[in-house]
Amino acid sequence: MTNVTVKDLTLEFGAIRVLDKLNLQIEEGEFLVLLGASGCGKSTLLNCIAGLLDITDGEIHIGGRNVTWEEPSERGIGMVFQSYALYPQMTVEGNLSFGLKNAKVPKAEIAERVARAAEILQIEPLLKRKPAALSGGQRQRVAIGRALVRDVDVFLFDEPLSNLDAKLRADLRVELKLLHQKLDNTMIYVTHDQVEAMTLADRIAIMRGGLVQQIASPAEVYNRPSNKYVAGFIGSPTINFFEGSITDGTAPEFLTADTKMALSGYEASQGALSPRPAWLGIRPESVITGTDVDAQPYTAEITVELFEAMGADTLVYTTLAGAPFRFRMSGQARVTAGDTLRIGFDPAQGSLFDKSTEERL
Amino acid sequence: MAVTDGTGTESAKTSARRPNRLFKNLTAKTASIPMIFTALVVFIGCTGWTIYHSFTKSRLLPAPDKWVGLDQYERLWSTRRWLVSIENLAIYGICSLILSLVIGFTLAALLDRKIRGEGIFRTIFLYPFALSFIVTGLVWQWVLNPQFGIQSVVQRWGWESFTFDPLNNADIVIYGILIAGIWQGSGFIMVIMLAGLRGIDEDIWKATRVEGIPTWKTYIVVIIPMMRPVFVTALVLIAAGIIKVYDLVVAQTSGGPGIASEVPAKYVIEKMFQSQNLGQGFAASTMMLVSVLVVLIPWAYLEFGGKRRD
Amino acid sequence: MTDVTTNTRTTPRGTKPRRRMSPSNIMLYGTLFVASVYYLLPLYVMIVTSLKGMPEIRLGNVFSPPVEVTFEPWVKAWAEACTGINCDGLSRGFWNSVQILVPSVALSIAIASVNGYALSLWKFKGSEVFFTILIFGAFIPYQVMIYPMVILLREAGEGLSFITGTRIRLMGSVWGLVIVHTIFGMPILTLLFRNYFASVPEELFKAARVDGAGFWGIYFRIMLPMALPIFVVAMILQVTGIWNDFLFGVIFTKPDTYPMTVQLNNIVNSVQGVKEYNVNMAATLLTGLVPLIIYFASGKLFVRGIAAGAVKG
Amino acid sequence: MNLMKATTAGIAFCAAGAVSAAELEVTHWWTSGGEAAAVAEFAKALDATGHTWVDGAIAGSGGTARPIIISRIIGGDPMHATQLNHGRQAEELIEAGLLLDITAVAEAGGWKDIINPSSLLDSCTVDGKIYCAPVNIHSWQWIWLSHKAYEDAGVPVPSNWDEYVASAGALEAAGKIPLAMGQQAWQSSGAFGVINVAVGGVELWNKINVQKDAEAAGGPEMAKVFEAAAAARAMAANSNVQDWNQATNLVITGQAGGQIMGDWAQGEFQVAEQVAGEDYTCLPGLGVNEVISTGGDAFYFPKQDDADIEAAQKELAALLVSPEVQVSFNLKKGSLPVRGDIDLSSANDCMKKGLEILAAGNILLSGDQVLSADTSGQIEDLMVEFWNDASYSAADAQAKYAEIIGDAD
Repeated sequence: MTNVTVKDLTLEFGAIRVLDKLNLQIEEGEFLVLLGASGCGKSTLLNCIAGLLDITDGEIHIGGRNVTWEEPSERGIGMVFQSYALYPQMTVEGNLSFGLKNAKVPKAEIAERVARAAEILQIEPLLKRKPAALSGGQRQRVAIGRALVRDVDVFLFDEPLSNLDAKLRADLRVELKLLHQKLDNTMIYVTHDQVEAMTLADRIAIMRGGLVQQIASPAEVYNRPSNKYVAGFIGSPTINFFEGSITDGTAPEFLTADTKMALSGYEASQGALSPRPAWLGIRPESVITGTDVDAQPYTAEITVELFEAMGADTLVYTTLAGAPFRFRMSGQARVTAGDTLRIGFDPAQGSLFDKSTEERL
Repeated sequence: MAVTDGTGTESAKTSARRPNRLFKNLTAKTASIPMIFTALVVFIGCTGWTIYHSFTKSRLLPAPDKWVGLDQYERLWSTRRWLVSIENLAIYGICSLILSLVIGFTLAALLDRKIRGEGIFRTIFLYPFALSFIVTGLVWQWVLNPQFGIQSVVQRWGWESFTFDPLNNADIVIYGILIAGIWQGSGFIMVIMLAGLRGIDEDIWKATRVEGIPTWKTYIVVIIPMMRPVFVTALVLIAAGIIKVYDLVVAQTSGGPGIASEVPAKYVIEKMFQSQNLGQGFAASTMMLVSVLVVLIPWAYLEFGGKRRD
Repeated sequence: MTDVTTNTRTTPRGTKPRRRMSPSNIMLYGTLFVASVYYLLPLYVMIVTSLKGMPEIRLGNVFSPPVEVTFEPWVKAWAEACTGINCDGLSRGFWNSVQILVPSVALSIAIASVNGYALSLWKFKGSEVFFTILIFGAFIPYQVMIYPMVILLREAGEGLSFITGTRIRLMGSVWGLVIVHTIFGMPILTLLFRNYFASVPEELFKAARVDGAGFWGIYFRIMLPMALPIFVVAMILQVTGIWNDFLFGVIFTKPDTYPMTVQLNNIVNSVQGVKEYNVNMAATLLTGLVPLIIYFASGKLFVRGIAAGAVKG
Repeated sequence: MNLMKATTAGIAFCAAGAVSAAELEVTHWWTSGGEAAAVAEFAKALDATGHTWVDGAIAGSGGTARPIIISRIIGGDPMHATQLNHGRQAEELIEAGLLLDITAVAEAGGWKDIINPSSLLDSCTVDGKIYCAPVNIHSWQWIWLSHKAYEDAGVPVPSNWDEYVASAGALEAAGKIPLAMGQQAWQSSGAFGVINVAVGGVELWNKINVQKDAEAAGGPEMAKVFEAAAAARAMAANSNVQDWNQATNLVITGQAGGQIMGDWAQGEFQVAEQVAGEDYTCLPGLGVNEVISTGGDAFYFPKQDDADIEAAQKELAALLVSPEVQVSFNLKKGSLPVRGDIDLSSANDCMKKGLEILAAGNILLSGDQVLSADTSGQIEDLMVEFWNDASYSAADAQAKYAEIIGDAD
């Protein structure tokens, strides 16, 4: 069942169109991540759903109700912000109960709901403190609690973990995942961090320039990016691109510089591959080294130009077919700059994009 | 940019109708009625009223039906006293602007050097701001009085030829007023600057220290450009004060010697109330307004019109 | 043995360079000291003069300390100096000033803070235009506005009388004066509050809206408690301005309710007769006492309040 | 007898209107010691009638008090009585119907017969109706000379303007300032007016100021006046005080030879316990043309919409001109009474000189009565510049002066 629907949403600030006829459907209980670089409109979209920005055109439905012109508090949403946005002069308890008091919820029920939220988030000892006396992680828990007590169907998160340090971020990420599993609410989560997106999302919506580029499961987004932008945006280290063309022939090949790469077995999105200028994207993770290399459809000898040992794995920088190329090796591999290595991969497992439209082929 | 009125098309094709735009943010608009009233009725309305009457031959009472066209302006610009006033305001304005900013900033910078007794110094510099211009003018009239003020004291110390009588010398009297004006107002500017300096990231100082940039150079090259908004605020406050300078002159010199320290606001007020020539006073105040607008409109455009998008 | 203890200087660490009296520090304190003299001189003159008798003032220079200290001028200024036929000095106007001050400060700050709040967080079409007009208003000399204001208040009073059916006069009542102070304090105060509220994190405002708080709910529950520093600044500015005001006070009130500055004007500004400088100075100091005390007491809060956001453009 | 009748008639008139006690707010700018004492006489007299005098003193005439008075009147919240220099200042208020017509009081009191000079009452009259009650006469045409300064300089105290100018060199040689002058505009303009009358004569003065004859203002006779003023300017070159009483103080202490100032300067000499004829000399009309101008103060009564108050206002009007109040007020104030029918035996020498001239009818209208405030203001602006800028030639100043007179209405 669809829980949140965005229909033809358009938002303009003066002459600038920030969101352009955007459509989005989110299922009940789904965890949707809005991912994109800063300025792509993802936070704006979230603010529109929350009712914090007046839209120019379109409709927003939440829980089957048209809420396009309703006040944020009437939409049945809870929201968590990047800067926590805790009311500095109120205690944690005051922060949690503020919304309920505004909604004229009976006192007993407020106490009950606050207690429950505090229990879920394990912030009971902090209830009498003020936000200034809390650590960043604690603050964000309180902020989540504030959404929690509202007992709503839809949670909106606006980069909630960005202000935390790396360790804490990872911890809270897991907690959020658990929370979602426990509550089974609909969650819409804005982030620019693809790790968060990949780990948390049921579906990821990748946005750019006010448009949704692709909306799909994390695996799909990773493996079958719908266009060159998505391919480049998802994955770390970044995908390698070769510029070239698909050759004519029975077995299509990708020709870049003087190198030919066999494409047999490539799952084209529409029919067969036709000859045209194109990009080929190869993920650094799909490159193989060592003994299994010779089994790969494409092999090459490269010189290590630079390497980054990161413990679990090592990233090697080199040049292949005239283009910069990165690939990942086991962290145990011993390489130094100047070494020669044989590598191999299956170009058919990569992604092909049309040269001009940059759409997936 | 919290809440923006959409400039929407009429295609919200749903049952949930778009609320009337007039009633959007109704509470905010209602709460702003005093401001809207002040802006439109008092400031615009009264200004319009003033400008209209500057084209009339109003004497003691406003006489909207005695239209004389530009006569009042012709007389205004052929009056020596008005020309002297304008010149004085220009000198006073420029000097006061520069000196207030320089003194205010210098003192703030000195206080910001983690010195002992900051609170005491700050209070010393700030307290004149609590006193009215009338008091300021009066006290400085005394201090600068050649018979028993600074001049006589220095002469009594043995420097017989010492002369410092700005209030009695038509050529420099405006600077005598300047001394008092700076005394009264620079402390406030100092506080604003100090607040601005406190808002500068400590890391900036560390960075410049590591790079070996001398302190004074850091202030000029790094800190001052960073404090642009602070300077703008200070500028608005100083400029508003300069245009209005009246009480100070009245208390200190009454415009003398001769007409050497006259200022436009004084001309306006005296024409209106002393000479009972409202039309002339209004014409002069209209000219003051015009000059304010000439300076302010480009600034306001840059400040408020230019950066809609935060 | 003794050598060891005295030779601490030669420890590898060496001595920390002595900083205290470095030339730059001498410069720093020297400049501050000279500046202090400039700022304190007039206060000194006022105090010294107010403690002298008239004969001594005629003879000496303004800087010499009183040979014979007398508090007579202070007594006279406070309780005996005449305003027309009423010879009870400044004391007469003191409570009047307080009665004018309190509602004027309260109302002007209340309205300006709501303006600033609406302008920074609840913008609506045209709100910036109104604000710009308001700022222009800060540059208009007050005196130019007197006649139109008088006419406006007269009409407003008549309008109110018509609506309410009772006779209401804004001219000549404290409320008329309160309105005038509110109007003329509005530009700078609104600027102050607008800048402050603009520096409040926007997300806080959004969170409160999601929590169902409306315009007033957010103002009273969230923003007001946060804005205390700036309220202190606004209060100091308004207390100073309104306390020192003479022109509006005398036009919009009546003799029974004249503020203290009217008495000060009458003592200081008297055109005829012998000028009693010592009484003038004592009266000046007495009149300035309220704002002065506020400055001395809350100078620190003032700086902090301004730092808290008033200066962010 | 006449006197008694007038008083009782005035009071009876008011009593007729079923008087109930009213509080009357009276605005004025008399705040110095002597002035306040004089006002207190008014207050005492009013309080004695059962009404209450609410004092609304505002120091600083003109610029300070006038906007307050006018705003209160046009704001619909007028005081019950207010001081204004009589003359042309109130004309517009009268035309706008904001001031109370007190013709009935004047007729009942027989003001037409007793007010001397009659010009005082004329100034209160618009279209045959009387709107103000004159209370005193002040005259400008005096020079005050310091005996001590002349003793120190070793020359006799002059008896007229020419002798005075001739003595300037001796005074200067003795380190004295020949002429003490405050630097405020009204003083410059006033002193010029005095020189104008003394040097140019009454006829010329009337031609220019009453008939607004610009040709006369630019003519050769007036050129002499300007030459004299330029000479006076040179004599005052070293006088750098601001206030008029500081200038008077220079004369009292013998630092300056003399000062051209109105009869109010007398108060300063009295306070300094100086005796006219012994310590100082006063020369009306600069000892040349013994005339005095008859400006003065008057009270106006803004219209109220309360019959009781109006009755009380009329009662006050009658009271102000009544002989007892005139005597007590003017003795304190140091000014001349507006009634010709009372005797001020306790007046001092200079005051008596004034009374004699008044009785002889050697009088002028005052500037206030003949020139609009606007024109006076322009002349003040011109004069303050002329007196303070030695490079401003007499001819240039005269040309400008003629222009102002030509534009006057």
